[in-house]
Amino acid sequence: MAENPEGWKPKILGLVCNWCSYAGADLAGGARMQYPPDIRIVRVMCTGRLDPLFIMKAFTDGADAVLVSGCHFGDCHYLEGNYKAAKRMFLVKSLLKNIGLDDRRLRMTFVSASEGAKWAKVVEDVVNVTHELGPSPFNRKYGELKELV
Amino acid sequence: MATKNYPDPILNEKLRDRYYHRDQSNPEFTKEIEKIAGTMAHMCFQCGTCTAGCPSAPRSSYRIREFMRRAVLGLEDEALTDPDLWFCTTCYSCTDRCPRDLAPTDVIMAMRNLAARRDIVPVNFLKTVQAIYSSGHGVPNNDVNRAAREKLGMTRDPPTTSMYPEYIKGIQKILDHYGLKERADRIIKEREG
Amino acid sequence: MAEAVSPTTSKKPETPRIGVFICHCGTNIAGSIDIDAVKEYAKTLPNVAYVDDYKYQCSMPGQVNIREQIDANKLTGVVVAACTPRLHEPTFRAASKDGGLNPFRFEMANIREQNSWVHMHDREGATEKAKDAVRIAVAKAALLEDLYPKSVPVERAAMVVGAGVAGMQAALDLANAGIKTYLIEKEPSIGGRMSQLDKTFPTLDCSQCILTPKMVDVGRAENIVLMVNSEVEDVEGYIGNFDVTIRRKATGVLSPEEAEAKGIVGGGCTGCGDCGPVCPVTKPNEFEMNMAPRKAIYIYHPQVVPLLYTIDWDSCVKCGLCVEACGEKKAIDLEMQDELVQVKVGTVILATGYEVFPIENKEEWGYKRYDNVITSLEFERLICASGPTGGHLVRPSDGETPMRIGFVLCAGSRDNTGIGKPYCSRFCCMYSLKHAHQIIEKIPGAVPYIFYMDIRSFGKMYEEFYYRIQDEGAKFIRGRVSNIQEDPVTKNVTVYVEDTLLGRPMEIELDMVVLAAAVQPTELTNKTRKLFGVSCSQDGWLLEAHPKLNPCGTTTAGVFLAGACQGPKDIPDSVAQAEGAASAASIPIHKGEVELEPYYAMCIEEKCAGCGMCVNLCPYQALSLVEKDGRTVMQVTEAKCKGCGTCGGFCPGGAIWMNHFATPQIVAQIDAFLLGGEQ
Amino acid sequence: MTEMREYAFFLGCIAPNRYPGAESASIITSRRLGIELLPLNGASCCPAPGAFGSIDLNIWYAMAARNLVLAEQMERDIALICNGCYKSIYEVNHKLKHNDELRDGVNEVLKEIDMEFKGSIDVWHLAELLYDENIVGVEKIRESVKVPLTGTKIAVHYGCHLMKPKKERHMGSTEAPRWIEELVEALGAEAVEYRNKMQCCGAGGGVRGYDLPHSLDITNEKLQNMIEVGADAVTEVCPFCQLQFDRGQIEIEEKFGIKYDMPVFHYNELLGLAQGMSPSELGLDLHAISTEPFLKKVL
Repeated sequence: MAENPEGWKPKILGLVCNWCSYAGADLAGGARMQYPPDIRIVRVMCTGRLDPLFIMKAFTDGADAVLVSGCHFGDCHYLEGNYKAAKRMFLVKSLLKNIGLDDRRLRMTFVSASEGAKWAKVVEDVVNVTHELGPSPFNRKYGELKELV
Repeated sequence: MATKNYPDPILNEKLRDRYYHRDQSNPEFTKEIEKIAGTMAHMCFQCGTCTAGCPSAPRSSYRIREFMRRAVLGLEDEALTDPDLWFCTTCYSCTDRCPRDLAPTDVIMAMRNLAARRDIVPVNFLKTVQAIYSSGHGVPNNDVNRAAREKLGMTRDPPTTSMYPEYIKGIQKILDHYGLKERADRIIKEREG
Repeated sequence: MAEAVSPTTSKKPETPRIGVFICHCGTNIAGSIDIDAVKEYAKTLPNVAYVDDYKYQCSMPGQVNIREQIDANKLTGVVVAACTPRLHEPTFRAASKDGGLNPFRFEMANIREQNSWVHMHDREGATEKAKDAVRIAVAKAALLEDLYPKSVPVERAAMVVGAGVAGMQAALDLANAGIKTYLIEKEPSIGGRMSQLDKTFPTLDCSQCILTPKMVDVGRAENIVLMVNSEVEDVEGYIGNFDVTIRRKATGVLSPEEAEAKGIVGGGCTGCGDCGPVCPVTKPNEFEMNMAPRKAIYIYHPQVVPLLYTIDWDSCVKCGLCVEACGEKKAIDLEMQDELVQVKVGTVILATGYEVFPIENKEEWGYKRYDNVITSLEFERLICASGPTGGHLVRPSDGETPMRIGFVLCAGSRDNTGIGKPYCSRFCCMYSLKHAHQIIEKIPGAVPYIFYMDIRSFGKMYEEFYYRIQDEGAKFIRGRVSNIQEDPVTKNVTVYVEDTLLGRPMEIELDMVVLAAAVQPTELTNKTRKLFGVSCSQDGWLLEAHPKLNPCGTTTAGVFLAGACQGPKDIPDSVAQAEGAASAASIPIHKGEVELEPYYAMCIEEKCAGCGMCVNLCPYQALSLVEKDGRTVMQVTEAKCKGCGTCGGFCPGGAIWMNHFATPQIVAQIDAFLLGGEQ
Repeated sequence: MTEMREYAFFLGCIAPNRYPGAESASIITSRRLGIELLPLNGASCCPAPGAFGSIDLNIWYAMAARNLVLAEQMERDIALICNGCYKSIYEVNHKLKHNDELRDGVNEVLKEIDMEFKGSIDVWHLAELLYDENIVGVEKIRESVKVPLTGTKIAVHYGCHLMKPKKERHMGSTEAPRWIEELVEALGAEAVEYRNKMQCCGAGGGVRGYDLPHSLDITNEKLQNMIEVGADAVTEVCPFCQLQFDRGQIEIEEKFGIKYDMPVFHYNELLGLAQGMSPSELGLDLHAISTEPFLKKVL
């Protein structure tokens, strides 16, 4: 991580569903499982709600990474929203590649309401990967393409 | 631990303080064991499954559960100086059955490694080292066997370091890298003069 | 990004005035977050008209303050930065409402579960995160709109899935509360596991004696529609209006009612039992743990409810002898087919129970390899007066009476190997104590050996029971059994264990060993829970809405849990939870209507191109295309929409407005996070 | 004869230097079953997992790695006939393949002798190759039998390091396995079940050297359990267990005054007998315990 710019802290957006991952994150809290604070959560009822444009918007706004987290397949509170979200995330990943962004900056995971430990682990992973990748080129302050945006 | 300095050494020993005192625990010992053994030794909950299936327990004072307890509490000296440490036949029955999914056998091996660093190690182990250093084999060939092999239509020496002694150099280099041969010689000399 | 304007707001939205209330939660939040810093920061945010903090925002003074400030500062929106909305959103919505604000003008910033509790050693990081969380919440609050929950009528009927003691109790309570209750059971009789037990701890009253009256009550109850040999096939709808499809498996036997309906007067099965004896096929009886025979047309035992015979199609040879034997009653129909029944209910209770896990997978104990190693449930049948041996405990190998019997506790429980179960099965300690008592009582001179790690006798009068059994002469050996060896000749079993208190390995030859095997959710549990959208924990047990404050509820409104399906439970706990679940399930039904969160989708018609992509995306068939003044546009059937937003997430024209999670609101949150704060 | 599969034959110490019959029997019987065991020139002690592992696991890794590299240079998988060797060679190969830190450490040392562990080969116990239908399989063994061992009762001793620890092996049940019994029954003999079948022979972990009576007492218990069910002979797949049972009986007689005369065979010696090799070809006369009473039953 030495090569990362002084003072940069990853800006990571977490888009999570209300029923599984948000509850899982709460459980991690109840159990006092410590993980890095670099993520900010926006809650939706279901990952199926997520418009690919939300993620693209986040990246053009300079997000260094985006974590999308829903229920396990077969466990979706709305039957199949997470399948649809997963499909869309593949689309977004290819979009990211096309505009020259490392698609590891977008991660979709499945964390159930009982997987507090997994949530902590996932966030830690995402933060580590983001540190590996460094600031997004579109990062408002540290990205090499910041003038562009 | 509080030491009693009574003039009579026999009484001193008889009345030795049996309390456990916190300073007898060395947390580093537990960590060291877990590093070498690659198992979460501190998670032992003392169910006794290990001892119950242990082939050495019913014929000696060796209790692997107690060694696990010593690992949990970091009772380094107690564990490493106990001669029972060398009664494990490494049959891995305890490891297969441990409900906490630990590997007591590997904890014992780790403790033996740590004991060996203090030169606590039975002579027979070191003699194997010497044998391998000189011949490449822990159980070397001998003339009786050479004759027997010949009778079976085999080469007098197997195609190992016995037939190709030039390979022994490499083995000695590896052992010398760790200075094991000198240590073995030294310790055996100390014990047997 | 398409800037949608809500179809509901005709007038231009007023300039927002947001009040921010930051909670210390004692030191839970204040301990790792600099409240003053967050407070000062909040004051600098656009649209923020008032900022305050308080030790316990959820307390009465805290709520009163919110109420007063709304009025005093003409607030248009309220943000509370505190715990998770899953805990206190309802509280603060109510407070906002009391302040004269629409409750949906409230937004919560989670700075406890997802901040102070998970960043306890990073005060700076946590404080920064809290500032961002408040900023994001304020951004959303500024765009929130008045919403009005739709209240829908609740069907005056309930369903209970599983008719063990928990399901039966729940059904009886609901029925007695005047609610029509469908009781669904996959087996041919109700009663569940409890009906297999001989005695119950710690009172030692006979399980059958206290259960059968209940079973009869269930059979008789006016308000209970009992469906045995039945499984839930499909579920649609939501709280108040669940449409459930039940598969009634063909039993080959008509009840008197069914016979009547078919015009067979005075016919149908009376349970006379004439059919059984003539049946040429013999099979093991599952109820007796396969230790007694039954015919292809059978009942489990004489006390079954309902008293109707059942045909096991896998073994029936359709010889027709039973049909002859039945004669004029014409109760047997060898051509009977499964039927699907549709029922509508307002609320549902799942009580799908437990089963014993395949203990033979713990090979060291030799179950299924050694004749005289049995499970506790097998022991219950062998010691039970109505069991295959008439209550005379015998060893399977030779029918001899065992005198030295070992009980292996934690057999597959508290096991992290991946073969057993990591959890404590909770009732094994107690029933094993009971088993010890039973052999001492029944077999003069018999000695029970109990091999345990810990005796967990936590319930009322349980520890006293432990005391009693020890006094009666049971031998307690504190050690987990490593392995069991069978004597090839005598078939005696030798247990290898360490008495960890003595520090001594033991080799104990016994006549018989009983494994207190770990329990797991029943086979159908996973299928059923998915139909109702209920989550489970990693070990498969159904997940309660809150482990402490909502142990009977689930995350699916209107679906509740009772008994062991939620985790291993003994009879008292199962019955207690069943009554809790019944009371919870009856509330919406007695209220007669429930409010649904108004998170449904709406079509912004001027933007809708009528492409219809969304129509197929909707898992609830809530969307359709309609003609409106010459244009094809999408239309939402609000009652069907559950507000998942899958349509809104896809609509290429941004023509779908998701109430409370509208595109502009979510985008505002994203922007607030990434563009709002200091870069 | 199907195409021959070639393996580097890792001998270890005890087979070649105490039971040469087991070595030659393995080569000859395998050849008849489509397995060519090639000499692994310059191989050494595995080294003894008990002795070396106890002193310093790192030295154990390095020494075993040297043997592995010899086979890598031959571009052949290793086959071996000793459970102790199996633990060293199989386990170290597995560990080094999956633990980069460990591998780098070992390669540091191997550099001094111009060697590098690449992780390009696998390690097999000959017994598992014989049991695997895709390699040999019970049927093929049955077909190769000329002198069925009919009428004999044989107690199988699996030994420990072949199958345990279960999680690091791939051979199924370690409590009640039957596969070596199947191999024995393929020779026409009856494989008898006996109490505590999976118990250790007592020799491992350096205990035989550390406290001979202690280790013999374990062996003695096993022998009694075998006698109890009327076994005519013991078979194993580990020359160290073989030594413990065979020479052990002499030592048991000296130390405990108990005489058994229970013949002890490495499985490949039995296989050789069944395939028609003569006792002298198999060097059975080198066993400490006479195999005559058993041979009388079958020849």
